Amino acid sequence: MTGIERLDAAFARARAEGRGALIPYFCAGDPDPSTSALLLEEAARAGSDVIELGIPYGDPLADGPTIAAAAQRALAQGTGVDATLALADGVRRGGGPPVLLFTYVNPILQYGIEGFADALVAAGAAGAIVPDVPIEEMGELRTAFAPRGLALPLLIAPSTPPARALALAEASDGFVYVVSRLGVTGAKREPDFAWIEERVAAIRAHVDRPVAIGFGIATGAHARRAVELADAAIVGSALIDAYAGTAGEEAAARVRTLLAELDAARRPAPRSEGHDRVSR
Amino acid sequence: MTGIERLDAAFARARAEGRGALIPYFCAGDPDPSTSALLLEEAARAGSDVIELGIPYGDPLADGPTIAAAAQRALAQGTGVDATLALADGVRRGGGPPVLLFTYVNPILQYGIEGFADALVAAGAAGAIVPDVPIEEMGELRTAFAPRGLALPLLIAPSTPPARALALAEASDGFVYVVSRLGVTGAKREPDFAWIEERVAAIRAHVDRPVAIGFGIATGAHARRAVELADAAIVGSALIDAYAGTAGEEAAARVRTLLAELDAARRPAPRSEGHDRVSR
Amino acid sequence: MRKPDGRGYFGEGFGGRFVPEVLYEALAELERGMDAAFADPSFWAEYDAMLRDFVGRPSPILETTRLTGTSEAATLVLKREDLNHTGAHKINNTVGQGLLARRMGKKRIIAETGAGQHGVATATIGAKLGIPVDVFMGELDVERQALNVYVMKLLGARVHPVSGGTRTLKDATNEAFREWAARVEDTFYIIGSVVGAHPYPYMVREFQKVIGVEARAQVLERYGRLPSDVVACVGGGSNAMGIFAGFVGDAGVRLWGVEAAGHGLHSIDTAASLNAGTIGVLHGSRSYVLQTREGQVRDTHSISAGLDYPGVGPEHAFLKDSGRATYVAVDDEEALAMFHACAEREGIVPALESAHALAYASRLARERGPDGLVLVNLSGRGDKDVRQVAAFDER
Amino acid sequence: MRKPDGRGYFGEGFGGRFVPEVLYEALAELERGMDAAFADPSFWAEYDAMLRDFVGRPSPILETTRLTGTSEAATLVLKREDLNHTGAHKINNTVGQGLLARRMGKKRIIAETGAGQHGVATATIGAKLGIPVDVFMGELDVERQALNVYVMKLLGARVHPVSGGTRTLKDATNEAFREWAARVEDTFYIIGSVVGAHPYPYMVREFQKVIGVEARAQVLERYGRLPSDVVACVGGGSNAMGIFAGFVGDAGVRLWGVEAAGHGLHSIDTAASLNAGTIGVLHGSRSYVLQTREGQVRDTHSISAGLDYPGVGPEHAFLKDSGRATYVAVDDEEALAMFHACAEREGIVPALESAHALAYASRLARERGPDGLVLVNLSGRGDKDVRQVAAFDER
Ligand SMILES: Cc1ncc(COP(=O)(O)O)c(C=O)c1O
Ligand SMILES: Cc1ncc(COP(=O)(O)O)c(C=O)c1O
Repeated sequence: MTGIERLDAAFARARAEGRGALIPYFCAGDPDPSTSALLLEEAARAGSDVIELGIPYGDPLADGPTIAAAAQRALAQGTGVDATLALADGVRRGGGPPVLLFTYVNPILQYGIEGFADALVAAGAAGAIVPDVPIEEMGELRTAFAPRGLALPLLIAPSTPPARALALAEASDGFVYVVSRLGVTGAKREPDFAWIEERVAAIRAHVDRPVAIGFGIATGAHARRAVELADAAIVGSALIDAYAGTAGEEAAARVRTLLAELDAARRPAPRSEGHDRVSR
Repeated sequence: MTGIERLDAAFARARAEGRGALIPYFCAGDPDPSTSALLLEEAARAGSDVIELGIPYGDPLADGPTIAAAAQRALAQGTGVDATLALADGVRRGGGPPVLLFTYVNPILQYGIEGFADALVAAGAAGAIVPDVPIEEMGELRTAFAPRGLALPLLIAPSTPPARALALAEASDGFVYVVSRLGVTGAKREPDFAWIEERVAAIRAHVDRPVAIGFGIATGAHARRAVELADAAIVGSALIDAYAGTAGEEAAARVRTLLAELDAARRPAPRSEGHDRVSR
Repeated sequence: MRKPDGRGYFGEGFGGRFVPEVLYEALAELERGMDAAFADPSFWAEYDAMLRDFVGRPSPILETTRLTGTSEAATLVLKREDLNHTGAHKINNTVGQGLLARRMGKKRIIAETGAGQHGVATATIGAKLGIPVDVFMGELDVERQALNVYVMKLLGARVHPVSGGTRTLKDATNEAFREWAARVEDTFYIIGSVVGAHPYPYMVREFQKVIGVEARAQVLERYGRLPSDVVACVGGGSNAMGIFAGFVGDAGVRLWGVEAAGHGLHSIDTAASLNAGTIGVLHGSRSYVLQTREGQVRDTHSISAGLDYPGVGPEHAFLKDSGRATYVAVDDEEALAMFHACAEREGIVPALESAHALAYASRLARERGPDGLVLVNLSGRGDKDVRQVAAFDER
Repeated sequence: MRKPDGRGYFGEGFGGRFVPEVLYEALAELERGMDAAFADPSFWAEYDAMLRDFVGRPSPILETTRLTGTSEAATLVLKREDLNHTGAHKINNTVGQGLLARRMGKKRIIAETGAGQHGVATATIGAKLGIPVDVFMGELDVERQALNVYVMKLLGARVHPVSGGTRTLKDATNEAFREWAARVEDTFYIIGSVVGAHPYPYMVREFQKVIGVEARAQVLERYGRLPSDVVACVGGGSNAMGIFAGFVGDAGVRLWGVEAAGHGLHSIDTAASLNAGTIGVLHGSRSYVLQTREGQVRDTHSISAGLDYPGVGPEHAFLKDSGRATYVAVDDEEALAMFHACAEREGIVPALESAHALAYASRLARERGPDGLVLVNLSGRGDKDVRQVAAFDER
């Protein structure tokens, strides 16, 4: 199966199970290389549908302080592109869900685009999100990724004009990444669900592709609302905040707790269990 | 006798006695009012031919650090124009030599020129040296001083062009004040005796008037050379430096010692006593 | 000297618009606003009047009399950007962008700053136009440039210390982009050099072009000929692009960009992106970048805060690769020596940035000999550097 | 506006040459040298070229847009002396005297300074002309203005702290006179304002006149009429005489000199010589002086070091007594408030000295109403004052 096919399958399964998809984000190598591997196992075990794995980068324009700091920690401990790919490979070998890399363009350019694409395939990664490459600059990446079946989902922001949003949605493979609000990643600022609702409806009216909501999804409540409106919730900074200052088993336990909350949130509340939710 | 006549008489006496004249300078009220009176008594007792008495002034353009500091001390203790005139009056009452005031023009202007001239007469002062009033600006002072017989000696500097120097010498009453070198008062910089010799000769060739040498006359040797070349030696900063940091009897004693040295220096060495000078 | 292509590229591969999607439309809107303004003579009339009355343009050219220390050297002429209001060329650009921000109806201006010069210039235009300004500045720079921080505050700007990364200009720029992403609709981001995503490199060059246009006319009028060489320091590259722009069409005029070698081009402590960097993407455009083989941006060093930046404007990368301009480097020590020489011999305390250009220009003037005519951009005055140099000299 | 009479008097009794005999001939020589230079077109050509290329003249005029805070006020126009090289009008004068020193073959320049602005401007011209400079500065000012001391040293000048008297400008001036007395032949004393013995007040005015001549032509060209009022701060009075000189023949133009009231005109802590002083002699000429009844010069106070001087140029005394100009005063608090207002609303950090003039001009503009046209001399930039104001604001 190609990367794109694995993503499609993951979304199809969630749909089939009548629930939203959960896509946790981790920064490779944070808080340390071995904990990072533990956290990925945790994520797989919690039933994540896809894992987004960030290649640490020192100048992450699209990220807020939480992920920027995680990247600094990871870099300080020497996690680069290859170590990130090795972690992705580990998830694959462990039978985990498809791993989508999240990386700024500069490390790809230095790696070499073709070589990078080959390395993704070798590590069994599903593709990459490259937040600082707009569709106009996608040409070279697409040329390398498409023949290898690697996904290259695009982001749509609240500032994206409607027509452009549809073009981006059409050009996305795997899924459409709708950014929940203005600004960069970070758990502090609330998603704008009214806007999301409107935007997702517009996309769905034109494009038949799963839609994931990311940036600012920090709680079970957020995730529930996201999967009510769209197909998947992407959670990043909130997970990193959750294990902030810990490592090893302690970090894994904290991530487990939040993932459990998110897992519950993505499942439709069976009408008969309505009272349960209140008493829990 | 008018002030001018008293000065003339003083110089005539010195000439008659076959010696140079000695003119010590004191800053009125320094180091304190009562010591200041003591020092003037000392100067009279030591046979000073004329006493120059400075009215303390805070911005003395023609004075170096020694006299400027003396003026600051005197001002800090409240010595002004009237207190200075009272000291001059004391010298007169004590039968001392003529007192010539040394004052910048601004205190005179504030006192009122006519009133100031009257006050000089009342205190029995012989006149005033006003170092920051060049001959071109002398008009008003002269108008007030001349009818009262008050002297207004002028200074001639090394930078004064020869023709101007003769004009200044002619306009001076009492005596001609030849400044020994460039710069302001102060005992640190040596007089330029070569220049003095030349200048005094030029003056004497045209003007029949006593010539006094001032600025930088600090030692017996200086004073001797000054009275060899001219008629009088004026000594200021060296006296103040001599009593620096002391007061009362101690200050008087120190001044006495320096005045004795200066007194000896102004007397011509009798040819028969030549060997004495060497063995002293 | 033309506009870059539709995607913002100079020549084949330098420039572009590598930004998160959230900023894409803001850049497109900016480009539209800029195009409309540039096509409107009344916009330029306003800009020209502001440069004249507020900035004090034209800035003069001055023939140095004692700087090269020999009468055998070429005539060495300074373009006096140090005389501009706020003391550097930076204000030419902030006036232009400030007027554009007002024209586009923006309610708030943001800017990044390193040494504080661009921050002060931005705060200045904000005050004059009555538009609130927020300035992002690395925490380390906030400490090092306390005086400029206070000046910005005096001018009514808010200064936000940035604690991420190296806590310097690079990180302040990241943070300004992030802030823009959070408030794209009402916020105008005034970038301080010919860097960033399209259309910034082009727009900033157009606002700095006045330097070269004036200088060319002034040199022609005074000397009856063009200069043999034009020299400018290159941090992000705006003062250099500004003066080059006047001469790039004159094939006989050699163009020299002077980077900060720091402790040396081959040391780790350098800021010479064109001389010691490789091609990469930083702050939204592709150009030369000081980076690791893994594509991580390197820490840089220069005695001059304004040159202490790991990137460089994409048009310089183009001029380098096309051979039209030559890029050299001057190290801390030589720049510092020239800082002193210019003060002592010309009565001008230059910015440490400009001292790099002066040092190379002075060498060049000696090489060229009496027939040469070397024009150097004195991009700013050194008042801001006096304390640092004093501390340095005391060591 | 003519030369004073042969003895250096403006009108009946202001000016003159009250100096020790040792300096008399030096002043006469200076007057001869000045007269010869003033009669020589090549001297003025050199002066004009230097003002253009080195100082950056003409300085522009700028219409304020937000300063008075009301649209009902008169048009308020700034003459931008803050844009001059070294940041104030002082350099106009040091360029003139520096060129004269060179023409007269002098080998060394001395100067007094208070805040350091005139010292910096003198060190600057000394460096440019290659003439060594010694600057005298009160010990207290050396401490308070450490930055300017370092700038003077950077420019190659030697700075001599003066420990006498109040250890400020007045005493530095005394000391410069004394130093001149010690080395009259080879030394040129560059006085920093329209004070001192004849011919200084006249000479300095002639070198500052360029401000008024430019401003008059600029206002006429821009507005088609003369200003209703011309306003300038008065320390020694050189920037005021400079701008007044352009308008004194225009009977319809009201001239306003703004002194520093300090803590208030009737307090002991003031520096307003014309408003609170009496006639006396200070530093070689007769004018208004802040002094005791006994004729001792008083300690003065102003938040602005450049206005903190007990005397004032004799020509101002003449203009005051003849009624041609009106002298008012602005206190520390109002000047400080205007310092902030000008930074926040016009994007210009003014010198504290100039803030006094701005404060009064702003009041006047509101009084005059929309038909008025008030021109104010922005004599210098406030970079030098930022630290002091910061410390002040923190209290
Ligand atoms: C005086 C001066 N020159 C040069 C620079 C470098 O910038 P650029 O290369 O954009 O001209 C700076 C930046 O702060 C500066 O202040
Ligand atoms: C900026 C500025 N304005 C005014 C003055 C006052 O001097 P003047 O009255 O001679 O213009 C000074 C003196 O240092 C100054 O620096």
